[in-house]
Amino acid sequence: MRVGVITFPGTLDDVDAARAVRYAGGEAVPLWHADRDLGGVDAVIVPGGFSYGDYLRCGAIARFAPVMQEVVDAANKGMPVLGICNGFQILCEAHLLPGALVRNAKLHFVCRDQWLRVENNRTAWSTRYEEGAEILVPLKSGEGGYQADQRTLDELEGEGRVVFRYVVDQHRPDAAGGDRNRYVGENPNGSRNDIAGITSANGRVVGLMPHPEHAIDALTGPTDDGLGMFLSLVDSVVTA
Amino acid sequence: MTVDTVANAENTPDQEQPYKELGLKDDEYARIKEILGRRPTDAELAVYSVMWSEHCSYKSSKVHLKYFSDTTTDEMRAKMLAGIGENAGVVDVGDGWAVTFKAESHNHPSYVEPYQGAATGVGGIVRDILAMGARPLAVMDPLRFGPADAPDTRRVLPGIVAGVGGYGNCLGLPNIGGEVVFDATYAGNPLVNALCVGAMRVEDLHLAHASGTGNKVVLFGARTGLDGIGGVSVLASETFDDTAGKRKKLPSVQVGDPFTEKVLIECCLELFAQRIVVGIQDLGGAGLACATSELASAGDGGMRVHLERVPLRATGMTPAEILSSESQERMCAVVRPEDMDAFMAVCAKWDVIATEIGEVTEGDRLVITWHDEVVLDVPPRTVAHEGPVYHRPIERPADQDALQADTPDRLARPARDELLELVKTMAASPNLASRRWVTQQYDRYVRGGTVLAQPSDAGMIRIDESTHRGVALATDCNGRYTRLDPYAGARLALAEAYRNVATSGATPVAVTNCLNFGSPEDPAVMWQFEQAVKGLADGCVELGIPVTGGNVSFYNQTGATAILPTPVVGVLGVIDDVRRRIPTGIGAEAGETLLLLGE
Amino acid sequence: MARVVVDVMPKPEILDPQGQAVANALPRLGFDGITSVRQGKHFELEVADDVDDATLAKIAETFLANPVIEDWVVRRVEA
Amino acid sequence: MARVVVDVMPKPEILDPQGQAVANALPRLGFDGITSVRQGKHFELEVADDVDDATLAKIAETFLANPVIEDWVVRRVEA
Ligand SMILES: Nc1ncnc2c1ncn2[C@@H]1O[C@H](COP(=O)(O)OP(=O)(O)O)[C@@H](O)[C@H]1O
Repeated sequence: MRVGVITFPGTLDDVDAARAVRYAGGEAVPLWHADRDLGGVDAVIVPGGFSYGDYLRCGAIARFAPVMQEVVDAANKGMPVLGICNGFQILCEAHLLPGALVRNAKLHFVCRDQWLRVENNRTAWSTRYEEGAEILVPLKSGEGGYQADQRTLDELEGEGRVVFRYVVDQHRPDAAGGDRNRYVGENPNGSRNDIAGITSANGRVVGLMPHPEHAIDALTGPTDDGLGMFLSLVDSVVTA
Repeated sequence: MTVDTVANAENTPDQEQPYKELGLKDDEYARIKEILGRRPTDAELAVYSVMWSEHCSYKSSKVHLKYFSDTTTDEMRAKMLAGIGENAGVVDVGDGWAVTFKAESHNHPSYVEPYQGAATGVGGIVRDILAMGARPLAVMDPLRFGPADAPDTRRVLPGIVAGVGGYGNCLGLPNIGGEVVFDATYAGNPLVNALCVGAMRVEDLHLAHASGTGNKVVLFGARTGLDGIGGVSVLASETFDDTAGKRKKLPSVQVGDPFTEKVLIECCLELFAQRIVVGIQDLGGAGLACATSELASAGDGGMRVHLERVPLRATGMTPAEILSSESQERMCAVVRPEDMDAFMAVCAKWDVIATEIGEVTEGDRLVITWHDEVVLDVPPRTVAHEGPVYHRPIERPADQDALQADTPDRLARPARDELLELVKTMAASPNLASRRWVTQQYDRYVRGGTVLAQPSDAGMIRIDESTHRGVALATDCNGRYTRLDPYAGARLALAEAYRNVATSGATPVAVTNCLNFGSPEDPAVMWQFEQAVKGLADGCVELGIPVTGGNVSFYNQTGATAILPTPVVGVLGVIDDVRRRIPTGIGAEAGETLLLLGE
Repeated sequence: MARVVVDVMPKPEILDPQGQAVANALPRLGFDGITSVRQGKHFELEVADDVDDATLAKIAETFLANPVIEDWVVRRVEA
Repeated sequence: MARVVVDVMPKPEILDPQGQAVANALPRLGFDGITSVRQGKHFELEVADDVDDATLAKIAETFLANPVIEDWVVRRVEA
């Protein structure tokens, strides 16, 4: 199980993505933005960071890197691809995923531990979770608000292609019927429909703003809830 | 453009020069003339004036800082690989690892342009750590602001926080702690101190020096522009040729480009790994003037620099401007000729502009030419290491006794039924309220090594994934205590940072500082400074850990009012297995026993 | 050499938090009568004379703007 | 109601990392002949008819632009 991890100039979370692959029992293969082939990997991760400084628009310049042409071709043939944060933005810019990510509604960069609900456990990257499960992983981004036109949103919702959703403030009864009044915060960035991550029509390409690769070990992350995504991948390629 | 050459300076000994506008005193200018045996050229004047500034020469603090070295015993020095005088202190933390850390201030630029000032403050300290040969691992940001409800704080605070975050987040350096303190004396003079910590294998330690005749001097990173040329613009007006266009050469604010710095970091680390760097220096405060003179001064030869080769961003820049430009994201390296191809290849891989601008020469002169004409010819030590030294007058402030006599005893004690209200008021006060508005703008997870960050007492970073060895860091300072008693205040800052590191489970091993004070020309401020240095140094002796470096920032005042004396102290600790960290907080399990240690 | 300006604006139906923040702040600063603010990007390019309008449109469409969320306008201006 | 445009640009002598990133990327994308790019902000305001030019200038100067590092231009446009 060889998983390519792309490094663009300005990529930051490539070491973390590679570590997560290793924790899940895979082999991480470094890929460079200027590479013109994927070295025979079974899957690709486009990690977080600030590729090319994100100066024009997040992901706008990275999308044109030579390696991305290969990723688009491979994805179109069914290779699992995961875009995290800046990687999600790049996949949207490259039209592998619909929609776009815009400046957080409150205009500030937000780094916080974020509860997500798993809405779809049938993608290449989410089979290890139960549907409806809630996981806690870091979110850290300044332009994480998912936006798409209504038709696209309806299509995503209709086809069950929202994979992760931010869990927002709610009151719910606890076991004794009381109000547990759990505080988990508001939508962190103004994303439409509280969307945190989506998938392609075939469920092979997934993009999300939060960082599962920072939640693989409770020593350095809030939980190890994120590891499930990488284990799912290893499962999916083994069974495929 | 006519350029003031050495030959020209010899022929026009009586030409008036704007040395006062450049901040030089009469006797300092006289001393430059004496060193050179003639009047300085424009370029020389620019270089001496920036390098002999308080910020670069430590002319008012030097005599006091010596107390740190004088009191450091061999035992305290045992683990220290580099100390005061180098770009940053370095300590051996075991298992073949060395850790380097340093704090620096960027106070005034952050007041003028909060976002960019704070951003470039982070950028500068990170390059200091990089120049030691280390991979930068984390940053911290002790901050001081005017009252939370003051109108200017609304301008300054959000910009500074966004700047610290914007730059650090983009570099991929987790922010593992800092401080946010409000006090009226910081209105009009906020403090932005930035600390960076990095790690390397002991054998990879790089010191800034230029040696080996024939070795090449390479400038790499961003292009040089008119950023922060400050007072040097007064030199431009006379020499600027009208026909080249009438651009007004205003000193401009430095704007950070964190992407360029991130790439520069990776490029440098690859160069270090290939062992093709003989000496390296970051370009900070005084730009090329500082980098070339410091490299040459610390080396065993001279240096020749061809200034017209420097890649520029602005047109019509004079040699003096190029030498004193504070453009960010640049480094200067000394490279053996046979390694030049490999060096350039690494830079090309990372798309980093690299230019051979000179070479190490025999002899002991720093010679800088502009299209083959000599515009600077100086003994580099006189620029970098033998600047003026002042014994400023010191006087205990007249109001100090009254201040100390005014104890809390005169305040009413709250009645029992007022306590709850009091606690609520305190919890909601700006100096005690949650810092989340600030800390959630900082990435604390990037690179997966952060073991402790906010809201912990100390930040902790894993430096070795296989052994779990790590370091912890805390910064502290209470300016109000220090104002009451600078000696005790500095000791208390040290003790607090030491405790914060110790309670995380790490063993404190070394100290850095960022000494923020008012004007050194005020004897009362100099007294505070002297007392604080003594207190900190004596405290270090008692605890048995050395001060490995630091930074002095004077002239922090609004009009005649100095800020509270603010000697920010940073303590570094070592932990051989970060899995044994002690998180902040109590009450993980029912039935825990609460113990109070100490008196 | 020609001078070209490209303005890129969030589409009307897309939330514009930056413009909104400006609009909300203005009355607080004592500026009344501003009923709406939208914030976008402004590019100034120096281009060789042989760069035609179709190329400029392509640069705007594929690169400077993201047509999913943004509209763009290209203008040649006097130097 | 009047339509007002404010363009805010980094001052010429100030580093413009954004414009530079765009300029560096263009040749890689196969677009040649663009010799310089500067990137700034573009604001579109709807303002009441009684808001005069002096007020608009003040809004641009004190709020939309940061005069330490940016220049600005205000234009009234046809609606
Ligand atoms: N400017 C800052 N940058 C990063 N972290 C900060 C900053 N200010 C405060 N923190 C962090 O927030 C937490 C709480 O800070 P503070 O209230 O000052 O703690 P304490 O009073 O215990 O020293 C600490 O972990 C501290 O490191």
